[in-house]
Amino acid sequence: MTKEEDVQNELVKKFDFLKDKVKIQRSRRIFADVAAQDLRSVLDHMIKNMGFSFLCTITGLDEGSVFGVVYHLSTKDGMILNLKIRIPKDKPTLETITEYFPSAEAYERELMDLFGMQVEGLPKGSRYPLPDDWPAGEFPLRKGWKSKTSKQEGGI
Amino acid sequence: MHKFTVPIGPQHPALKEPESFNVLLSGERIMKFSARLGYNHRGIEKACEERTYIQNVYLTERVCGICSHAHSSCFVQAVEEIAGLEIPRRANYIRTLVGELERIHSHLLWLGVAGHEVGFDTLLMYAWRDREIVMDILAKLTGNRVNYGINTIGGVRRDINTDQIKDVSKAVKKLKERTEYYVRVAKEEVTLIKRLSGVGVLLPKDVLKLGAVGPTARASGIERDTRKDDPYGAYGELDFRVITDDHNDVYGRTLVRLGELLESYKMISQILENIPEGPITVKAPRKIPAGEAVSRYEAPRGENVHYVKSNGTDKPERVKIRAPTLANIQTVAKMLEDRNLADLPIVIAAIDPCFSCTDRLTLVKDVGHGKGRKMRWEDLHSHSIQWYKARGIDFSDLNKKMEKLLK
Amino acid sequence: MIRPAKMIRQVLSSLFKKPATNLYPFNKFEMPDKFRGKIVFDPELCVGCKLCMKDCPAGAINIKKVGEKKFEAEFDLGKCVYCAQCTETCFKKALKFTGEFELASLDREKLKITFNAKPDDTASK
Amino acid sequence: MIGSLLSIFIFPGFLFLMVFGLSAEFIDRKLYARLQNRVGPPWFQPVADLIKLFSKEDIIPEEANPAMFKAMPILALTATITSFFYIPTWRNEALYHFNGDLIIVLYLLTLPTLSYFLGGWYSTSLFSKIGAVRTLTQLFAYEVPLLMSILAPALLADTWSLTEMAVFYSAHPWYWLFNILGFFVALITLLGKLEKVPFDIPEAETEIVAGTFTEYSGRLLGLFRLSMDIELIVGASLLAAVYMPFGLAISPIFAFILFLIKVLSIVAMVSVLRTVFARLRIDQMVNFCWRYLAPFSFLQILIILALKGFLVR
Repeated sequence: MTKEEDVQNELVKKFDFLKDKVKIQRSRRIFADVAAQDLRSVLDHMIKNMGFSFLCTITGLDEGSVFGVVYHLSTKDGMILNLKIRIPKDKPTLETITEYFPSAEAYERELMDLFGMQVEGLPKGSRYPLPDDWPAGEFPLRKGWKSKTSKQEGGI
Repeated sequence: MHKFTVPIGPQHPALKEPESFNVLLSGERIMKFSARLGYNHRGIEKACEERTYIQNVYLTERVCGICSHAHSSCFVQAVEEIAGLEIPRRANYIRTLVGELERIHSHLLWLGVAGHEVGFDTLLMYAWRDREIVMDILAKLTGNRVNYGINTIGGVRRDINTDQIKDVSKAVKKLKERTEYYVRVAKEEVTLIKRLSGVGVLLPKDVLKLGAVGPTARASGIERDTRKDDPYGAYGELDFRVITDDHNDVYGRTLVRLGELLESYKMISQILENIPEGPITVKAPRKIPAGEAVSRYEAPRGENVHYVKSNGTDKPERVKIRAPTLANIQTVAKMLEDRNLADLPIVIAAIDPCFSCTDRLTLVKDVGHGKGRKMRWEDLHSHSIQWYKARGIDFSDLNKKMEKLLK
Repeated sequence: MIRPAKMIRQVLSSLFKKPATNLYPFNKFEMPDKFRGKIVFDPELCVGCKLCMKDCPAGAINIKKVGEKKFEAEFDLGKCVYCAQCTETCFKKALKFTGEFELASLDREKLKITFNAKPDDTASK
Repeated sequence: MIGSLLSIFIFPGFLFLMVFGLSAEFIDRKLYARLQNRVGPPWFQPVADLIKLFSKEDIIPEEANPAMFKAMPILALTATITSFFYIPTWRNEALYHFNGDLIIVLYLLTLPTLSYFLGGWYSTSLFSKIGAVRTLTQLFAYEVPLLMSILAPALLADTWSLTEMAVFYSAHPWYWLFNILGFFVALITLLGKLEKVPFDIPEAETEIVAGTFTEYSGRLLGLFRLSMDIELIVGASLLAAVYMPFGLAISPIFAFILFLIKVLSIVAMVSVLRTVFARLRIDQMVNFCWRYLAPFSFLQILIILALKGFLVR
C-alpha cells in the first residue's frame, strides 16, 4: 500500500463527503475536490496530523460560470495534495489561510488582483502584483479580458 | 532617536531588478521593513494562455534570465505528464546536465554579487571570471549563453557528442579547483566572515512557518531539496548529498551554495560517465489532451512550482508559475528586524532574489508611435492618455493631478 | 584558521598573468560553431505552408506569396529571439541559422529584412 | 612675492598637485584592475572623468542651502592643497615651516572630512544625511590612532615642525626604523581618511547610493573628486615625510625622483590593501580602530619614550 493510498484512505475515512473525490494521478500527486465550506476542516486536519506542512502555492482558475481555487500543499518528503474548491462568480469570497501559512498572503493578493475574488481577513498591506494606478474592474486573468497590446509591441 | 523612512528602490544600485522596499530606520537600526513588488510583472501567465505549447516553451524560458532552463524544464515536464509522453533516458540525462550547469553559473553569479554587496569587489571579479568557463561550455553545448532553448516537448533539441563531453569534464575539473579556493576564502577571509556571519538570521521554526525554500531554508538546517524529495529527470539515478548548514545566517547560505557547487561537479561527472545511448526526443502531439499537472523543479534559488491545465486544444488553459523568490521574500522582513542598515543589501542578496521570476504578469504599456515627429513631454503624455482613452481605459483622475502639476 | 587578506597571494600573482578581460571592439571574441544567430531564408525551397509563422514565439517571421510558387519572407530581427524553432519546424529546410549575432542598429526599420524571391528569369531557368 | 605665488599655483602647488593627483588616481585604478586580473582604464581616464564632470551642469537640490552646498567642495580642495606646503617633500625643508606646522597639517587634513560631512548634511537628502553621519563617526574612530602614530616620530625628534623632524632624521640615519610600527598604523588609518575600501562606509554605494556625494553633480562633484585625489597624494607624502625621511640630502633631481617613488609605493600599498578587504560595517570599524589601532599606536609611543632614554643625541 503506497503512501499515496494511505493518505487517500485517511482522507476518505475522516471525511465521508470526499468518498469518490480523491484521485491519485501519479506517485506523490493527489488531487481532491472539496466543497468550499469544508475546506477549513480538511486543511486543518491535513496540516496538523498528516504532515502537509508546506504551502507550495494557490492557483486561481476561471472556469466559465465559477472560479476554481486550487490549494497545493506538500509534505516534507515531496508528496503534493491539491485541494480544489469552486466558488460562484457573482459572490467570489474566500477566507484567508494566513493563520496556517503567513506566506499565503502574496498568493491570495494575486487572486484578488487578477481574478477579482474577495479574500477576507487579509492583513493590511500593499497590493500585488498590479500597479497602484491599475484601473479598477480590470481583471487580466479572466477569460473574457483581452490584452490590448498590438502586434507591434510584442502582442501575438 | 529620530525615526525616518528610507525608500530603497525601485531603482537602486544594490538591487539588480526593480522592487521597492520601505525601511523605517531609527539611527542605523532597521525597525520596520515592507516590500512592494510587482514592478517587473510582464503578464506571462496571461501570455501563455494565448500561445501554443511550442511557443510557451520559449516563453517560460524568459521568465528569468538566470534560471531560464529551470522554468522551461518545469513547464515541459508538466506538459509531458499531461500528454503521457515517456521521454528517452538520454534526453533526461542531457536535460539534467544543462540544469546542473545552469546551477553552477547561477551560484557563481550569486557569489560575485554577494561579494559586491559587502564591498568585496575582488571576489566579484574573480567569481565572474571563472563563471565564463561554464558560460562558454553552455554556449558550445546548447548554442546560446543564457536562454539555452535545449528543451522541447518530448525531449531535447541537441545531442551531445564525445569531444563536447571531454570539454565539459575538463571545464568541470578547472571549476572544481577554483570553487575549492573560494571555499577556503569564505572560511578564512576575516572581513568577509565578519560582514556575513550573524546577519539575516532565520531560525528553523521560521523557515517552516514562512515557507522559505532552497539554499535559504537549507542554511537553517531544513533538509528540503526537490531533487531528493520529488526526483525528476535523471536525479533518481544520481547519488548526491543535500547540503545543509546550521549557521542560520547569510554566512551559512554562502557555505550551502558553495557546497552545492561541489555536489554539482560530482553529479556532472556521473552524468558524463554513464549517459545512455538512444534517441533524444519523442514525437509530441500538437494538441495536448485535457488534464492538469503540477511539476516541481529545484532551481538554483529554490523550488519552482508549475501548475498546467490543458483543455485539448493546442493552447494551455492555465499556466501558474510560482518562483522561489516569492516564497523567500516573505522571510526577508523577519530577517531584518532590528538589524543594521548596512546589512540590508547583503540580506536581500542572500536569498538571491530574482524578481523577473516573481513578477510574471504585467500589461506592456504602449506610449504610441508617431512618424518620428518630435514630441515634447506634455504631448507625449497627453498622447498616451488619448491612446488609452480610445481603448476604453481612462486615467482621468490621474490626468487632472498631472495637469495641475505641469502648470 | 581565520586571517586577514586571505586573497593576497592570488591577487598579487595575477599581476603577472594576462588580464582575463579583452577590449571587445578591437579584438573580437569568436563564438562556438553552432551558435544560434541570425536566421537566413532561401526562397527557392519555401512552399508557403506558413508553419514557421505559427510556431514562432515572437511572431517575427512573415511569409508573403509574391507569385506562382514564389514566396517572400519578411523578418523582424528586432522581435526575433533566436530560438531557431522555425529552422526545425520547416520540413523543407528553407530556414537556417547563422552564427552572426552583432545585429545592433539604431533604427528599427533597418532590423526588418526581407528575403525576396529571385526575379522571374532566373527562377524559371 | 612672485616666486611664492608661482610656487603656490604652479610648481609644488595647485597645478603640480592636480597632475600628480590625477596620475596617482590612474596608477591606483590601473593597479587595482590588474590585481583583479582586469585590463583596467587607459592613462587618460581620470582626466577624461574630470573634463566630463566639469562640462556637466551641476544641479542643486531645492531644500539645500546653495551657499554652503557650493562652498564645501572649494573648502575641501583648498584645505588639502594648503596642507601640502608644510610637508617636506624632496628637500629636507618644506616651502613654509614654523614650529608646530605638524599640527597645522593634521588639522588641514581633517577639514576635507568635515566638508564632506557638511556637504552631505546640507544636501538634505536622506542618503547623504546617513552618509554624513557615518563620515563623522568614522572620523572619531581613526583620528586618534593617526595622531598618536604621527606623534611618535615627532617625539623622537623633540619638535613639532615637520621640517626640523626631517633635519633631525637626516642627521641621524636609521633612526626612522624605530617608527615602523607607527607607519603600519598610519597606513591603515590613511585608508580610513581617504575612505578606501575597508573603511569606505560613508560612500558605500550598495547601501546608501553615493553617501555624502549623492546630490552632487557636475563641477561640484568634479571638485570633490579632485580634492579626494589630491588628498591621496598629500596623505601619502605626509607618511613618506614622517616615516621615510632618508635620501633628502642628495642632488635635487634624484631627491625628487626618490620622493615620487616613495609616494607611489604608498599609493601602491593603498590599492593592494583596497583589493583584499571587504567593506566593514561602521560599528565593526569603530571597535576595530579602538581595539587594535589605538593600542598599537600607543605602544609605538612607549617604544619611542623608552628609546629616548638611551639614545645620546
